[in-house]
Amino acid sequence: MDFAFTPEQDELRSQARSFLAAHPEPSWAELAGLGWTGVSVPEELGGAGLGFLEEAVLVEEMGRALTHAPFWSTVAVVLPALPPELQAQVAAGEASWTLALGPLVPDLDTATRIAVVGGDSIWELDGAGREMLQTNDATRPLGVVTGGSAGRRLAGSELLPRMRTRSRAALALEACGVGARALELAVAYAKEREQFGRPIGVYQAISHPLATTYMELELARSLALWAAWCIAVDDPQAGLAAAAAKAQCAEAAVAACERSIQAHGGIGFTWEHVLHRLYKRALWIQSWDASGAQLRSEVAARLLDGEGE
Amino acid sequence: MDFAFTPEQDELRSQARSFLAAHPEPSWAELAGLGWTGVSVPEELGGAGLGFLEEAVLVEEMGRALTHAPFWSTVAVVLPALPPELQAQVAAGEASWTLALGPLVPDLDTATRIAVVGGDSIWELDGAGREMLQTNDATRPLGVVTGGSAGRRLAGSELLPRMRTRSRAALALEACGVGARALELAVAYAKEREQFGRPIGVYQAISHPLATTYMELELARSLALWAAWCIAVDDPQAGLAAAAAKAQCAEAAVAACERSIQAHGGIGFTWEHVLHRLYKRALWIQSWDASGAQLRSEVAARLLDGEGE
Amino acid sequence: MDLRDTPDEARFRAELRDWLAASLPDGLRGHRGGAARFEGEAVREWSRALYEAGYAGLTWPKEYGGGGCPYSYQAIFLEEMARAEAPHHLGVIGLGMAGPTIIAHGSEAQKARHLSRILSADEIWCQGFSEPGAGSDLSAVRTSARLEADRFVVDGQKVWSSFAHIADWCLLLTRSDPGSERHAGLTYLIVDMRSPGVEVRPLRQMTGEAEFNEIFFSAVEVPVENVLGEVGGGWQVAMTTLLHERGTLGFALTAALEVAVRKLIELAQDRGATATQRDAIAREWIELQGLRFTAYRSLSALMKTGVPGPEGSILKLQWSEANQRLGKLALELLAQDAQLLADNAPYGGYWQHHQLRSRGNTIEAGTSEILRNIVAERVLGLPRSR
Amino acid sequence: MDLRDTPDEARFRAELRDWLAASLPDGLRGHRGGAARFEGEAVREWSRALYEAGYAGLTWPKEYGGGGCPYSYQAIFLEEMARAEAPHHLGVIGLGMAGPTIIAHGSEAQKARHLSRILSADEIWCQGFSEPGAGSDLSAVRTSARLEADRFVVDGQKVWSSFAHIADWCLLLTRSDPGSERHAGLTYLIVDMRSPGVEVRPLRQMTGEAEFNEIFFSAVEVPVENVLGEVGGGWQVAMTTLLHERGTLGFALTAALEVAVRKLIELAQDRGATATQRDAIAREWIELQGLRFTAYRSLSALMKTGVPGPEGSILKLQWSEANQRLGKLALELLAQDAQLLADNAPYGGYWQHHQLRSRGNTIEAGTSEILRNIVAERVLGLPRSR
Repeated sequence: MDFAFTPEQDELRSQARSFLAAHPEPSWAELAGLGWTGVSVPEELGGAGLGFLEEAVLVEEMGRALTHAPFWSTVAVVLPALPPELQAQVAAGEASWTLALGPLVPDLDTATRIAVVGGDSIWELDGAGREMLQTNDATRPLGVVTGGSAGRRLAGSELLPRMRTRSRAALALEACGVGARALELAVAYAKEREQFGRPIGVYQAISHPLATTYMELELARSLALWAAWCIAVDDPQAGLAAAAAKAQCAEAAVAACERSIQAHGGIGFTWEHVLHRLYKRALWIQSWDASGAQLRSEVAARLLDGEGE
Repeated sequence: MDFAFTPEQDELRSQARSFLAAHPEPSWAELAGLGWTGVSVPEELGGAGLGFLEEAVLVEEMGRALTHAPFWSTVAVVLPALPPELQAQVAAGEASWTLALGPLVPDLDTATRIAVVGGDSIWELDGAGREMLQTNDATRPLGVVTGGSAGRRLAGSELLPRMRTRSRAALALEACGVGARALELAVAYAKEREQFGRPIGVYQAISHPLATTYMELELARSLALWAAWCIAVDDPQAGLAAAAAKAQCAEAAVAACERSIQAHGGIGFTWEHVLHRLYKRALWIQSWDASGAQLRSEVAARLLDGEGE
Repeated sequence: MDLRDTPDEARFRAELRDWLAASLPDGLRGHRGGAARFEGEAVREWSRALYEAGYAGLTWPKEYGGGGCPYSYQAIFLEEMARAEAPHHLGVIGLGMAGPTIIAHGSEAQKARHLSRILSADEIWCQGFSEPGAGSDLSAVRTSARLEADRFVVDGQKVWSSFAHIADWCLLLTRSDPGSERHAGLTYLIVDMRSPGVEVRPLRQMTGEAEFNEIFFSAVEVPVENVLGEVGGGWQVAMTTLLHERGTLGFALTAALEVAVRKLIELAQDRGATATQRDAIAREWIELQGLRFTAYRSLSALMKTGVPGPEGSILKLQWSEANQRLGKLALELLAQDAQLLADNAPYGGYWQHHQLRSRGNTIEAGTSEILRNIVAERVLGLPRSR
Repeated sequence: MDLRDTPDEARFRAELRDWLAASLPDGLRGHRGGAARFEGEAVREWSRALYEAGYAGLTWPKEYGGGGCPYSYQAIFLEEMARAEAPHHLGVIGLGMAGPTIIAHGSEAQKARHLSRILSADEIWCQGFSEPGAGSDLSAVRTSARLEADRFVVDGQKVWSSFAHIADWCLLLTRSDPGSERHAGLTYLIVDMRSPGVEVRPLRQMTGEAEFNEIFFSAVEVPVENVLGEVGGGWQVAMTTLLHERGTLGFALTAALEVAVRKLIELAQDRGATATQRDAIAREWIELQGLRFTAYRSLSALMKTGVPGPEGSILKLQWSEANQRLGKLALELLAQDAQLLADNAPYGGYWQHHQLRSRGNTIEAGTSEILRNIVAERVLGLPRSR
């Protein structure tokens, strides 16, 4: 029983945190240069041959930094569906991907290539037009694709549940990063801002909701790390864990941002402050794929009706 | 637009409050002597010829006092189904009633007569055995009836929805009384009890939940009074209002008791303190007839599907 | 107790409803609020129309051009305006705060100069209360007013001032005694927003709109006759202003919430709702009725005793949280479409705007933390919190 | 990171599971907790059986008769005990608090006298911390210990002491310096509960049971060799006790919650659940997994660094609220049957007892208010609240 990151994983996290703080919109080549796009790609394909726990570290940090790049859609979602030579292109920084599953497609502004599902397969979509939409979270915009035709067959569609599990776990981890940063901002502000002659953090009306936020985020993070570990070792509970984690982490991150905005007062409600961008990412994560209620309904079906076991 | 009690109604309330504080288990004859059992019975039948607003005042006060008497079951539930001469008996304190709708029957220890539903009518149940059960709220025990046969026909069963509406509104009002008393106890304790050298009411961890409780109870009470007024003037919204009020008031009263127990610390958790009895009554009200969720599902059907309009 | 309109009230309501149906331009109907409520000549014309029909200052005394009506008329007015989704009179601050404060504390000259122009929307007002260092703590005001001969010279900064960018006048709380602390030494000034040294900068919110402003004062000269109330007595006068803000506010809030709940029900009917969403919608409808009838109870106390009932103190706080829950519920119903803005968004982006804007509701006009303190201390009588 | 048992841990778990299946008497299985856990010779025999099988004091050093195992073994032990619904060793206070405090601060004579008897359940302990005037504020202790020659004379009253009515010894916090205040001048005493002048009165709770007691001390004589730690250093020693209480507490709580969630799922399967109830059940199951894996994270930190991770500080608080929600959810599923007690009640009244008992969870062993202060101050580093 060991639920702690290795020193190498901790080192990767601290490298990621400092790089991303300085580069909110890194180029794909830069991310490849750091070895991140190929972190789980086998060494013989130019990757680092590591696994989902290292990807987990990176997506959590990208959530915290609100990184604007197609990392989640490429690495967490599409990568397992790619044949070896296309995985090598990702590791080399020559290609990034997004998956067009419904009418709204994420990361369409930055991903170089598009995967689609048709029949029993996942295909590359060739020659499609792209139209970006005005959406709430500017750091992960949505668009629509028009036209195009199925190109190369990438994989069988039996991979989709695994891709969905990875996607959900990664979004849960991103949400942990978002929430943790919102909480840190609130704590720092509560120590510094004075009202009625004292820092506002002395008032339990401020400090207790922040304590609650800490507790919710830690609980949520435990779920996200559980899901990440299940994926890393191919544990049969991975799908359930990822659904549980996505439900809980998204809601915890939304609540963390809301409490942080409240603790900041008016300043937290302004466009200039980073909080609204964190909040919009948290809302994005919550609304993507399945809401907390939908995920809980999947979980309830397993618990009460024995479905999916 | 006038949403205030009359001076006479206020006077009735203050009379009720002082009498009930001194008499937690009043005899039916005592209640009749005060004119309460016949408050809405026509004057020619020996009653006061008043209406549901006066009954509302009394049941709210009985909730606050945890009065152990079949007032709710007789006056709020069964009374409208009684023929004139039986109403006169209630006003005179010669009879009290309960309605056996399901296996568990309330007030079976104190009500002298039992009404049942059969076919298209409401009947008096004659010659039934009564067995009291060990239940959570000692001030409103439940029992089961055994045997017996339909005696006198009291009314047609088309009266049942009206009886249910009155029952729900009265329980909502009782819940307001219960919740208000739990809050008062917590406020008094928070002013007096010291920890860390100060009365605990100075700590927002104590004072803010009590402020929230006040707000929830006031909102709930507005709903209960709305329902009471609708019943008093036979407004078509009475059923909807009573469902809404029962849902909200029961939950507000349960929460008020829980926050009051928490504010009291260990002492609020003891058998000797009155709080657990208030709490058990609040839980009784919440579980009787329909839960908050069931009532909200009725409300949603009206709002979204246009049912029951 | 009778929750129905009196015959007079019913007549007033019916006339108002007819008038709104006939007079409200289509372009202004279904107004979503936010920054749009300040802008365009149409809103100013609409304000003038309200004035000419006698609907501005309904509860102001007749001698000052008001309607001299009981508070219930104002409640009916707010309900019907909201139901018609009509924009408010542009002079919200003037009608609700500046006017009543001038009526209570102003000189005859001030009354003559301002009151009728407030009603007719010829004067738009803003208020200068909050400062960057004094948000919830109004008594920490540092904007200074230095008396020089027949004028005060004002320096400082105010923040969170709505309407300031279009205002003619500002109701400004200043510290006139530099050695004073907290509630003492404050003076309330009427400041011409066109005075040299006044600069207004819009504050963009998370919605992307700018509804509030910062106001910078550098050596702004204000004639002494523009003192409202007594020099050094600004705190007491400011309390009048805030009391008036909270008087019938509950009705305006509840009426607006009613519209939003109606739209939420339509949304759920259009898109379908799960059982848990239906439960949440019913909960919000019930909460709305609770707020509405609590506002009625508070109003009944106000009309009988001249003082709003303690129930009124809870309306803003409960409303703000209800409004926030409503917005989140709507986004949940919209699912991934909740991400869309502007033209692509369902219902023209009404809910996306509503949800983000609602996060300000628990901060503006008294944070929920401060309002809970007030309920705990003034209503429940608990000792002052630390 | 590897959430699976190591081969050694897996072996330990398998052996324990087999032993429990073979050794736990049927009458003790499915124990619902509450006052029943103190009573009857069967629980004492069961405690002795745990001791004889080597499961008492798993993490205590071998030199004192413990198992010398890593903390993960204790976690596994708590999980498996809960899964088997086996009652705890009767010496909960001795094993978890008194023993570790004596190991850390006791004299050789104290170690020799008490430690092995705690393990074998020959000595039952209680603690005397809270007082009627000092609930959350332990430093307000007023029970006095006056030194007279070779003994302390103790007068005062303690409250909320579980096991006191069957205890042989009490771990008692006293004020030995009558002029002292707050954390100074406190002394920790080991008191023989059979001393003249000790009186125990059970405190009946809202469940109808008496799990806690008041203890009255009048002129109780305690030999000076029964001082634990230094005279006047009682506060520091008491902090050791509380730290130990919170060490692996999270595992015990989570394991018990797991059993309750399983029963809740069975209840929902038996009686049916609406969509909103299914949502709530899934939420509780997810919350349970969050608590469980948070306990694992905290344990991993403890095993690597010797100090429990900060995550551990949240377990008791989150567990207590989860346990309360669970009880209410079960009563909702039971509908009107929730009113029934004792023989008439479904599942033998398990849920009725659980729900009422759970209201104490946010009060006992540190109120939620105090625990939030601790998280805010010690984990987040916010200034001390007032």
